[in-house]
Amino acid sequence: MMAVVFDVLLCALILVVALAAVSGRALFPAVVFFIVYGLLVAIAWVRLDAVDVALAEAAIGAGLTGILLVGATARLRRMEVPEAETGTSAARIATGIGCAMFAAMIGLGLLSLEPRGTGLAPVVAENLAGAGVANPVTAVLLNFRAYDTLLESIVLLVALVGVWSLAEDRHWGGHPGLRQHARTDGVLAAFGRILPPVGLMIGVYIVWTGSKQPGGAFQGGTVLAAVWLLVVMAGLVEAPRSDGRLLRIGLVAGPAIFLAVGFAGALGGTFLGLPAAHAGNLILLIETALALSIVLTLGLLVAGPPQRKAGTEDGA
Amino acid sequence: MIELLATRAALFGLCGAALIGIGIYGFVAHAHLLRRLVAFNVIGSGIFLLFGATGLRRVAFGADPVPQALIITGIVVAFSATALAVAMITRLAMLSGEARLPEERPGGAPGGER
Amino acid sequence: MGPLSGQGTIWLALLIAAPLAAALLSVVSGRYARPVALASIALMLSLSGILVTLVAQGPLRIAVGGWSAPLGIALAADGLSAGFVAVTAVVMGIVMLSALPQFAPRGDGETGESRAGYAFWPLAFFLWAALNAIFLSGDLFNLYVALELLTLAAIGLVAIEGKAETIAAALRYALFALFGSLAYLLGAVFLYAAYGTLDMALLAEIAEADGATIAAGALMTAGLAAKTALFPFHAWLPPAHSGAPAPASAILSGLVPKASFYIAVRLWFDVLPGAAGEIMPVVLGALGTLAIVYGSLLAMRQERLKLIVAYSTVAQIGYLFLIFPLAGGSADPQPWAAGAWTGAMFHAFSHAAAKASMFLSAGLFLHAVGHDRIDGLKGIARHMPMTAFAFALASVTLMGLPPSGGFTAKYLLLTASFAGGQEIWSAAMILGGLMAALYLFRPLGRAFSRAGEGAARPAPVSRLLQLAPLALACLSILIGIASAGPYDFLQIGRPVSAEEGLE
Amino acid sequence: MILDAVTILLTGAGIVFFVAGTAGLLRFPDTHSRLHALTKADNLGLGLIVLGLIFQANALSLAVKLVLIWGLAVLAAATISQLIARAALPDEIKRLMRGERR
Repeated sequence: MMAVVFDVLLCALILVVALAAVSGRALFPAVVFFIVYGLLVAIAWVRLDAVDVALAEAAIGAGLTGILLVGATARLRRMEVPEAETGTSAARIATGIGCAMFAAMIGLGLLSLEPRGTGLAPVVAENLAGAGVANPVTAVLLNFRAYDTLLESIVLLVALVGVWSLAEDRHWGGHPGLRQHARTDGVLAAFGRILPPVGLMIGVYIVWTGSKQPGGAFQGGTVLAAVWLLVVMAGLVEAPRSDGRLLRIGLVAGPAIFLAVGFAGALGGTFLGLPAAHAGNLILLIETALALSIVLTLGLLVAGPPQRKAGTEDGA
Repeated sequence: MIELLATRAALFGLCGAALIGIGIYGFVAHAHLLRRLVAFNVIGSGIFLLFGATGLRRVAFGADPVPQALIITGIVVAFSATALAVAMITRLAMLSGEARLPEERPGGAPGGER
Repeated sequence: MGPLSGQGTIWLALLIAAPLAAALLSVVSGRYARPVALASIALMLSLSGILVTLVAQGPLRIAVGGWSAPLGIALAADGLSAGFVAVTAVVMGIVMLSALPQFAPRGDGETGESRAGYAFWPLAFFLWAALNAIFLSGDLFNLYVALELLTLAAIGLVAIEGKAETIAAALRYALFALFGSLAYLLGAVFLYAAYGTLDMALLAEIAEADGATIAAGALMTAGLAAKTALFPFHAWLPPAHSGAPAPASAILSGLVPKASFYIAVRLWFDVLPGAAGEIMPVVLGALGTLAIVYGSLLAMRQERLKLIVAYSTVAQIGYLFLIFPLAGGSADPQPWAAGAWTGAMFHAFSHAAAKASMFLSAGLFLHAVGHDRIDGLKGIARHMPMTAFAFALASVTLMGLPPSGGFTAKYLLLTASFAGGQEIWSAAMILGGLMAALYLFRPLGRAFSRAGEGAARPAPVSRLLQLAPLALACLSILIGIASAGPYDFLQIGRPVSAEEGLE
Repeated sequence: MILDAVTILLTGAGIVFFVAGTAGLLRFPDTHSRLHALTKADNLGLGLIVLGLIFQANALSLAVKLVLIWGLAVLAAATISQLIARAALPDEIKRLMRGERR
């Protein structure tokens, strides 16, 4: 009973915060509400026994997306971009009614749905022994449906090429335009010195533990990327030039090794086939390389397009 | 236990459906592109929540990890799209001083053909 | 569906892995764009040829990772997949070759890169990989990931000029496309909730024509229609396709909308053949008709060549959706359905080649004259006869005149509409052909007219570059002349829903 | 049983501090006084909750993780509140000067 009450309250809170994020007048509060919303949804995932998803939602859905949106809001504010809204209140009410009806239809459809078959839980359980990892979610991500995950790691890279190509021609190959606020003796710098050893340990732990319990390359990679971004913001290290050869190799290392392992399997008769005897080690290899590429890609996606050439202070 | 999980699945599934509606409202009601992006992410997480809840509906056969894995993939894909969109919005604002599409500006020409 | 065999594993794997590898290489360095592009284009053309010969002996199906569906993801290739893979290879190959000088790695930095010259290559190769991944996929969620890959790469190409208008066009495209992805995903979620699998072949066996299934299919179709720019979701297309550099436009207009259309066809003809009902096909056909009329009307009113060509895409996409009322619409297989189905595919293929050719021609005209207003094209045929001829050939296909691929397509669709007693759709097609003649005559008439007094002399354009649109235009004609082979090839592995052909 | 009681007592006290901190966030007039309420009350509240939960931990590693979470949260809160306070300073001064003029 207590559990149901908690769930009802959680759902109500999620809906209220989502409404606040979507319908408020000003941009900045909307973004803040969105971050809170993401964290609440992460709790909902824990309630649904999906701790892996909860980690991903908190780290990527709320955390990194939140940083992106806050950063963009700050930049737009500095450029004094108008926030005024168009549209009459009558139009808004009509839209609201339409959306409510659509949501009601989806909800009714969900409730009336008769699930057929057993779902994939029994099949996953049956084949888990040959998957090389004990965590079923990781087994799906890196073995049963590894092809999806390969394409997913490529999607991140495509987004980064797209972001980079938004640079000005003269800044091509330069550093992304993260502003370094902090004085070297300030609190942020101090935090940036204390955090890396701990953050590194936590991030690596989350990647490594993904084979047995909730965690994995994407979740751990996000933690490491966040640590990296913080250290950059603290002014302790500089965000790398986008034309650095080592950086570029690091960016493609994960997908490339993933692809190589998959193609080696194809030579043996099965595309992306991992022999059961070596599956555990191969997955560890793929996850490690993937985590490295994910850290770099996520960090650079948040950092944005190159905005200044090497040795200059500020571009735009 | 299974009954409790079924109730919970229905509850969070409905919550997901409502979030989809809220997100679509935000997507339609705002012209500011960052607001639309926030709404896009709300719709996305509503769909994921719905997906995760339906994963519990066959819980008698065990917890289904496949929706969870697909949702993690979906979260990463949505983030990629958001990152690209944020970069485009900032660049558009830098070039035109607006974070709206030309046809959404008060008095702007529709269709975007000039 | 097809036989479950590991045969062809390596070739199916390579068709996806090779463009990905090329893209990863071009992410690492922009300096080797030329050798990487030349080698990969040659490789991809041979791989597509191998796929066609393999599929000619029967459809292929492999289980990725050795995990058969429903646990794993299947890759499948039948006549339709192989046809799209092959057309993609030819169009991408020619367009990327013609893009080499424009996106050469020149730049003055120590890495020898320039911004657009760097970004074009990985985006194009990622897009190629995404197209092949879509045409070969047998899993609805895998299609979602591949579709997002395609969309993000396409958005990047739309924005590559870096001007305010093109970034606005890319953002408008992103809004439509991302919303479309979400609708598609929601539909797929419902199908998984109902049936516990995302594998298309398995779903085809167990799916029923109940309300939830039809609603899921409708959601997915709406999302795909937004991505295909079907009227009334077309507003993003003209500014996006006309604002990009010519090679990017050629890919975006010729190939990208076909991928989401392809998924819609797979969905209704392969996965849910019995669920379409009476209304949905008519709605899609009506929207297609409106697209033909509206797109053609707007194409007539444009003053810039690239906009005419882009609005023409809006119209031509309309024909594709006539497949639903003409070849579907009834649970029982109709004798004329195979003709209509194949006709729509012929249209997709010949439009891919013709539209890519037109955008490349438009790019060359723009280079020669300095702008693309059609008034500036007066007498251009004298300076660039090859390109003007290519543009005329491609126009023949779009108008649907014999002996082009467009003619074969319309012939098949028209015959089906008469045979099935659905003459109303034939009116739309005939009207569309007339309107295409009208809007294409405006630039053509100017190009082949005599130059006015005091017209500026156009800048010279290399012969080699002029070959690219000509080759593509010839391809679009060739599809019509040699239509018997492709017709039979497309029938390989066809679903039962339209097994009996006209022949 | 006794452990459960200790947990309930400590987490209950923690929640009281959180509620107080949130009330301060909502009721206090300006950024600095809000921060004052938040940082003090919430750090203490979180500490009490973590302490309460440690009594439920059945492995040392779990207890260590809980303490680590508390440490990181306190550290982050301290840093962030410093930054917020500094960022809010110009506005605050402006407001005070306006107030004096009136």
